Amino acid sequence: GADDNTLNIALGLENYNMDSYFTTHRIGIIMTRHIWDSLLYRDPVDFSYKPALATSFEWIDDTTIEFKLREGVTFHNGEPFDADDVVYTFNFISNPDNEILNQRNVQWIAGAEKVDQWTVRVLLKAPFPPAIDFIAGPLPIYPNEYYAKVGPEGMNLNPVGTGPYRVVSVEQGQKVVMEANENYWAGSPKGQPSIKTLVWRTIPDANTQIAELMSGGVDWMWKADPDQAQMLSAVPDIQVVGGETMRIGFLQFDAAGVSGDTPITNLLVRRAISHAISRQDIVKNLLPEGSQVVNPACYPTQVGCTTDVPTYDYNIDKAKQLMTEAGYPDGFDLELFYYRDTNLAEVMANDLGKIGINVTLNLQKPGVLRDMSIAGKTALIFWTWGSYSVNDASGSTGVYFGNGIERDLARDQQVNDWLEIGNTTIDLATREDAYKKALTRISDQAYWLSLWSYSYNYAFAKSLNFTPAADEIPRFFTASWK
Amino acid sequence: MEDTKMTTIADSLEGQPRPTPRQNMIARFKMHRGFQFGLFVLLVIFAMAIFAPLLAPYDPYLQDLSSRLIDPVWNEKGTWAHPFGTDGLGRDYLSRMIYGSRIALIIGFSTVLISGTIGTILGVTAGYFGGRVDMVISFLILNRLSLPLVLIALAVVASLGNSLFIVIMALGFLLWDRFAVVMRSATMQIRNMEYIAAAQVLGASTPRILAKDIFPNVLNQLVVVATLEMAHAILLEASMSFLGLGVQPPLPSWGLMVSEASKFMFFKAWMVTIPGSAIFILVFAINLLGDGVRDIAAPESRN
Amino acid sequence: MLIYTLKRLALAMLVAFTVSIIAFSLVRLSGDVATAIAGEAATQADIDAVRDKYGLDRPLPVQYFEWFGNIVKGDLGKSLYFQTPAKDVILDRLPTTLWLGFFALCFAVIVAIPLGIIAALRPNTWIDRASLSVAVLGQAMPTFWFALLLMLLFGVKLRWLPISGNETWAHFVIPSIALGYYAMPAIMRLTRAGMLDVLSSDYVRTAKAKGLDTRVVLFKHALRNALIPVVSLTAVQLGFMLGGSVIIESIFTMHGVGHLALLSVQRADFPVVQGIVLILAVIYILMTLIADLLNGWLDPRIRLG
Amino acid sequence: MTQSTQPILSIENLSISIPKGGDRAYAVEGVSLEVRPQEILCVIGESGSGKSVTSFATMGLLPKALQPSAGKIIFEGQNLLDLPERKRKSLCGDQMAMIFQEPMTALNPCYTVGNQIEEIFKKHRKMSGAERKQRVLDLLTEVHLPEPEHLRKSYPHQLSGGQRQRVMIAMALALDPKLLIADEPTTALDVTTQAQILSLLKELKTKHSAGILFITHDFGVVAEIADRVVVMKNGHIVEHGSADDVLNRPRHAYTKMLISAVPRQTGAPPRDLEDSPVTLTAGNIVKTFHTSGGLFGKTRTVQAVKGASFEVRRGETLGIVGESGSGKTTLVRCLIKLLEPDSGKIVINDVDFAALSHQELRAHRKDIQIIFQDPYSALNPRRTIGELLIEGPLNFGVPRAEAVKRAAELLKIVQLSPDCLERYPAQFSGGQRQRICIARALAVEPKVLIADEAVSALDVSVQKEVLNLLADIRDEFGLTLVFITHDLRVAAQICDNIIVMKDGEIVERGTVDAVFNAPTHAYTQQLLAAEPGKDWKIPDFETANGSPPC
Ligand SMILES: Nc1ncnc2c1ncn2[C@@H]1O[C@H](COP(=O)(O)OP(=O)(O)OP(=O)(O)O)[C@@H](O)[C@H]1O
Ligand SMILES: Nc1ncnc2c1ncn2[C@@H]1O[C@H](COP(=O)(O)OP(=O)(O)OP(=O)(O)O)[C@@H](O)[C@H]1O
Ligand SMILES: [Mg+2]
Ligand SMILES: [Mg+2]
Repeated sequence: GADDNTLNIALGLENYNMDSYFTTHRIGIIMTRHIWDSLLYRDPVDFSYKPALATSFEWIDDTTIEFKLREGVTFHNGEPFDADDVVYTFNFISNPDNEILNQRNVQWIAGAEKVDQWTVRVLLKAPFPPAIDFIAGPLPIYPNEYYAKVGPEGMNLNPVGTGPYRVVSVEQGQKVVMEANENYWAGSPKGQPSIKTLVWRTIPDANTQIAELMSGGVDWMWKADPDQAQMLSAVPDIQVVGGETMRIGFLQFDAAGVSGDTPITNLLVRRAISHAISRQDIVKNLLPEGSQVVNPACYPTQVGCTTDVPTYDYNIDKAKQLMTEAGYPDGFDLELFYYRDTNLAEVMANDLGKIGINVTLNLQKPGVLRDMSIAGKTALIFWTWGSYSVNDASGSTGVYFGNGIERDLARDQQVNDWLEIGNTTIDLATREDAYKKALTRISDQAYWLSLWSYSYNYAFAKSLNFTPAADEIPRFFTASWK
Repeated sequence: MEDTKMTTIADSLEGQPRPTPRQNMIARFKMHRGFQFGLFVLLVIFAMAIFAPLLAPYDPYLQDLSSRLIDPVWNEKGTWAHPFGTDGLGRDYLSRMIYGSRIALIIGFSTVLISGTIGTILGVTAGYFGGRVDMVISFLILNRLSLPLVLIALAVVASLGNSLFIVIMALGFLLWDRFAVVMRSATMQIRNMEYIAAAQVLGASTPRILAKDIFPNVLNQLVVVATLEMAHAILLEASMSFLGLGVQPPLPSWGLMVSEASKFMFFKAWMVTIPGSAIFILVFAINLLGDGVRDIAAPESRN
Repeated sequence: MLIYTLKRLALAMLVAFTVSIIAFSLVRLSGDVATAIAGEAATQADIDAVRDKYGLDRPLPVQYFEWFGNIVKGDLGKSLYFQTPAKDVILDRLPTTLWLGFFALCFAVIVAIPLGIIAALRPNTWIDRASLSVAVLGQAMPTFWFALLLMLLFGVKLRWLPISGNETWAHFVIPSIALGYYAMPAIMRLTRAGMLDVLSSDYVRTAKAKGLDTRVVLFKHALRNALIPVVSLTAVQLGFMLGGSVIIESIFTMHGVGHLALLSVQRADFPVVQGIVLILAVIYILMTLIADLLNGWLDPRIRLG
Repeated sequence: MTQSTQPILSIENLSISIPKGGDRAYAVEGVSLEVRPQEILCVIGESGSGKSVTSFATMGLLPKALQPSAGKIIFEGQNLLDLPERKRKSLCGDQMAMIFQEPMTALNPCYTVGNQIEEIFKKHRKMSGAERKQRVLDLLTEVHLPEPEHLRKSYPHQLSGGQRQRVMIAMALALDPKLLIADEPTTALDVTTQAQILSLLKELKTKHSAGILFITHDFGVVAEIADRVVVMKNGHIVEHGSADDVLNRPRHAYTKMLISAVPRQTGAPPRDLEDSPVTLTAGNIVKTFHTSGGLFGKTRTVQAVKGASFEVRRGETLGIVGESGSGKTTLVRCLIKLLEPDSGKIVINDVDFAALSHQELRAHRKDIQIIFQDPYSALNPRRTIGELLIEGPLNFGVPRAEAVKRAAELLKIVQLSPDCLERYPAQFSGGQRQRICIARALAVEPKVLIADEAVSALDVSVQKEVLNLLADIRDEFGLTLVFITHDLRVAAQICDNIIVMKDGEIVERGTVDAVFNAPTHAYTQQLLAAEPGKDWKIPDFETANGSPPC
């Protein structure tokens, strides 16, 4: 609370590994931003890139970026920051032998070179347009001497960074306590932390989170269910704000027939389904304020994303007619796989029931579900995707489409070719054009039906100043007590 | 003078036929309020399950997003159109409750059918044959008892996927321990009765003895355990569904309804209260019934 | 007695062995463990790497024997999720669960035994019926529902007690009551039945015929004998409670093994799940052993038999 | 004893009602009796006659359901029924004491014998610990218990039944009570032990000047120790008077009936069986038990039968007598192959049962049948009498209709009406059940019938009927009967030849006359000497009886 200048944060998941490169959970991503800094910092409001540990950068060629580093920064343990740290970090994470968990974040990096003590070059394997976004995001800089000494295990137990908060204690899976970094470097785009202590508590049960919030045990929670949020906002000491995120929900169709010759391979059926889902109703009734219907296979703010694609309005009659044309006037049985948002899945199942598709719901763990989709056991999956908060269309389409991408269930060469161009060209206009073509075809062929964007509800004590960010990363270093 | 008095007493004593076991049972039944109440409630729930399509005002799966979260009729904002209100997807709560009785009863009965069969076979075998057979089965029972029930059930459901069928199978294959324990000791008791020896001497085969002499005499205790385990199974399913590893939505399982509604716990308590109380009432009735059966049919097995 | 204890310990080991097989095969049913470890965003290459790293591509019996061999050495393997030894992860949380179980048991026993005694002393009176009702209610109340009600009342409405976590003893109050209340009815019923039994026994009649005070008859002659079966039951109940802590710990976010178990099940962290099953099983067996020893102390027929 | 002595206890017109639903309105009604110092008053009567209830009322031990509704119990001038609870309690254990029937369960298993005796001193007297200990040792010595010092620290389960009963007596005598109530204190004991306890009580009567109220259902015991006798039936006193008067010159028909039912040492005249063929030969049967207490308990070895051999001829009745644990039951269970003997031969009509395979055995089972001791556990409560009676014949391939017909006939033979077929065992009394057991055994037309303590659980009057029935059936069907009992009188009444067993061995065998009149083995002599009331010559009366069928 404000009286002891301590912010108690309730989290639904625990951060199983404090080492930023060995965790994939969002909680890990969030904590990373508090403990470490990156070379650049992406503004949460206008998505512009601001200097952070690097004061400036420059594309030397399509595969080389040069960074000028900031002087006078020290890590929490007193180790000074310079080019060695950056080079060490980039070389460590780009080395496949080190088996960092999220290879996607780093597989484009060839390595890094030290030019002088305050200049570094990052080398790319191939042209990779979103490189800057990655560098400004999930690639924190580690202290080279410390990390070389303790390794990932030591970093997990006792993380050390340059960030606005310093880790005081880690009770694995239960609680992490951080304290404001008194010596945080001046001029950071993150600003100086105002709240002295952050206590991150793992409370998996949403009800308990709410109970704690109402009884003052915690000051901040997020992802409150829209209904809960609405009711929480009526509680005197609590305020609820919504914040849109890059996460979108979508239906992935097995158009290529990886799972066999199902009705889903029929374009008319896919279109019928697309017309049958009452997206607008669902968004209005079941999703938090700020969520909206999305049409393209990407989040609209992402570079390269366009909303100018064919759309499917909610139209039962048309859907039924398409079903008849497709040769299924009486519908068929279908399994809808999903891994979260049971209620939304239930409504979609219900919607499809209206055009004769008899849906059975099948809840799976995400990893298992992904495997099943690769193995050809799923015809229709309800996914959600947050693009790792990468503000680039490749962060979204690149995962589900593309040559050699095993999760690509469309297997459309044309789409893949266009995406290839978009993903590897630096020139923005060329990229945008290629993405537009690809996204248009994806929508037209109904390989994927984007459903809605997710907005999160943040519920916290009225005495707290807190502004949510669109990239799904709450920044407590900017929060303060009123 | 004294003589005549004696003989009349003697005559009345011997002349009056003793009541049959069934008459005794009926007499005890008439005295037993708890049993009658339990039976009544259970019959009502049974009727609800059987006549659900007639009783339920709506299709329990029918969603209507425009009429979500309507309060029940006893609240200010409630309407008679939805006496128990509606849930988060606008489904009629009363109809879901009514259909939910089916799920609860199916879970209760099928689980007990499986676990009862396993447990009874194991228990009776151990109790009747004794010796090494008993040792092996006792060891099995000990193993089963030392496995944390809820955890194992959750693990199974988590790995095989949640569906009514899997939940029933998981519970059925886990809840046999009490059957085995009780049947084992009951059979051991009966085993030492002289009428078993008599049947052996009269040339009855072992299966015949098991069927005619052992089984009817452990049946009462079997029924008692079965009722209590049925309650146990219903509670467990509710707990598992509450933890998200029970039956699959949109099945109107009461436990799942509590789970789905628990997010409204602090604001719309009725959404949790209604299915919660339904579980409670059903389990309560079954327990009363079980206690009643014990008192009425097998008063000797009080503990 | 010593030999008996040793034999029981041997039995415990045997059970631990079979239970470990069961636990192992059950958990390995969980589909592909490697997929679960690699996480939502992993690629096939990541999964293969994981599979290779943990030796998950070898035949199950080989994996089992390796695992079991390690257990004998006191090594439960490495948590796939935390990347630290599963033993540490579990032992770290075990005290919470044991305390919870202990408090819950205390609650159950402290309420159940006096209630059972009173009920037995006044059979078929309102006291008896009232305590029986308390018992039947306890048995019929879904644990999670009762826990939520307690949380609502004492945590949110009255704000007397903390709602989640396990930092101080106050955190244990509501969970212990919620957990103990489920175990209480059985103990109460058995105490009552045992007491009724003993009160009508010949030796209590003898004690009365000696003109002893009611107090002596009750507490010296009756209670001790009535408690013998209760002790065994209580041990069994503690076992159940450790299992039941999955629900309670999850609701109250207590960082004990029950909660850990649920999470580990959900994220297929199989060394941890296996380890917990194993540890709970061993605790259960040890509890029955302790109960037997306690019974031996209470009942000379067992001790000197 | 002299009539003039002031009675210690006088019960006047006592009635105790039974709550609704009992088998009669009063447990006892209008009971009056007196106990005087240095006198043993025996109360005798059949099961359920109200003996225990009377004594419990005196000690204030009645269950809550039973309440005295009229009458007085005057002890030392005060009516016990009016005394406040506390006062009454201070009398119990001090001025009056009681011994119970079941020595096995009457002592608390959790405390040492010494502890349980000391309790009395703690409650009623102020004594130092050393004093109490000394008194306990004295008492244990007085009741002739060996090694009192060691025994004091023993737990009840470590003592034998007789020893426990002595401890009970020691407890009762602790404070030199004026009144000692003994409720069937010897019923559960062997004859030899019984004789010792009875003589102990007689000894104490004179030494402690206490009055003793002794409850029993055994006329032999009455003859052995009673000064005066009260006869009860169905809650009423039907006769009372001096022992001599009641035993030898009873006035009431019921008393006469009871006395005439007492089995006689001199049974039927010896029959000539020399030319009958041998039906059953037992050759050197050995049976050893190895018990293991559960999964890992201690193992114990008991040699129950150590090589028993005998022959029985067609139409003969062989009695096997011996004390508890001597191996009688084990022996006959081996005979009928309910137990597998370790070694030995069992030949019935030239078939060696011991050598038969399981399958062959079943076909031959009908040749040998058994009647058990406890008529309550010998009948499956869930099956009707009819089903029970046709079970055997059906198993041996008799058609159902025929079996049913035969069942009805059998009921007639055992003097029950045929409409009993539809009823369940619970609806019958003990004697009737034993008849049903006999009918069941006869249903398969066996050659040998074994009766294992078949009449021990029955009241004398019923016992006599069943014995007569067995003898009749034996003669009518030409059966061979093996009759097991621990009661020498019963054995004498029905048997032709007798075997005496001790610790699994046959120590003596011969005709009834030979065994009873000229026993050769010391143990047999001891058994005979221990027989209570052996000096009482039982008078003969004309009585009409026979319980109404069904
Ligand atoms: N607790 C009780 N409740 C109801 N009736 C009882 C109770 N105890 C005894 N009776 C009845 O009182 C009557 C006398 O019983 P009592 O025990 O005195 O018989 P008894 O002569 O001692 O028989 P036994 O030789 O079998 O000990 C019986 O009819 C019995 O059914
Ligand atoms: N199933 C058994 N297991 C172990 N020991 C047994 C078993 N049955 C009998 N015994 C032992 O064998 C011995 C003989 O017992 P048995 O029952 O044959 O004696 P009995 O003469 O019939 O005695 P009673 O008159 O008490 O019926 C006893 O010491 C008894 O403890
Ligand atoms: Mg009696
Ligand atoms: Mg015997």
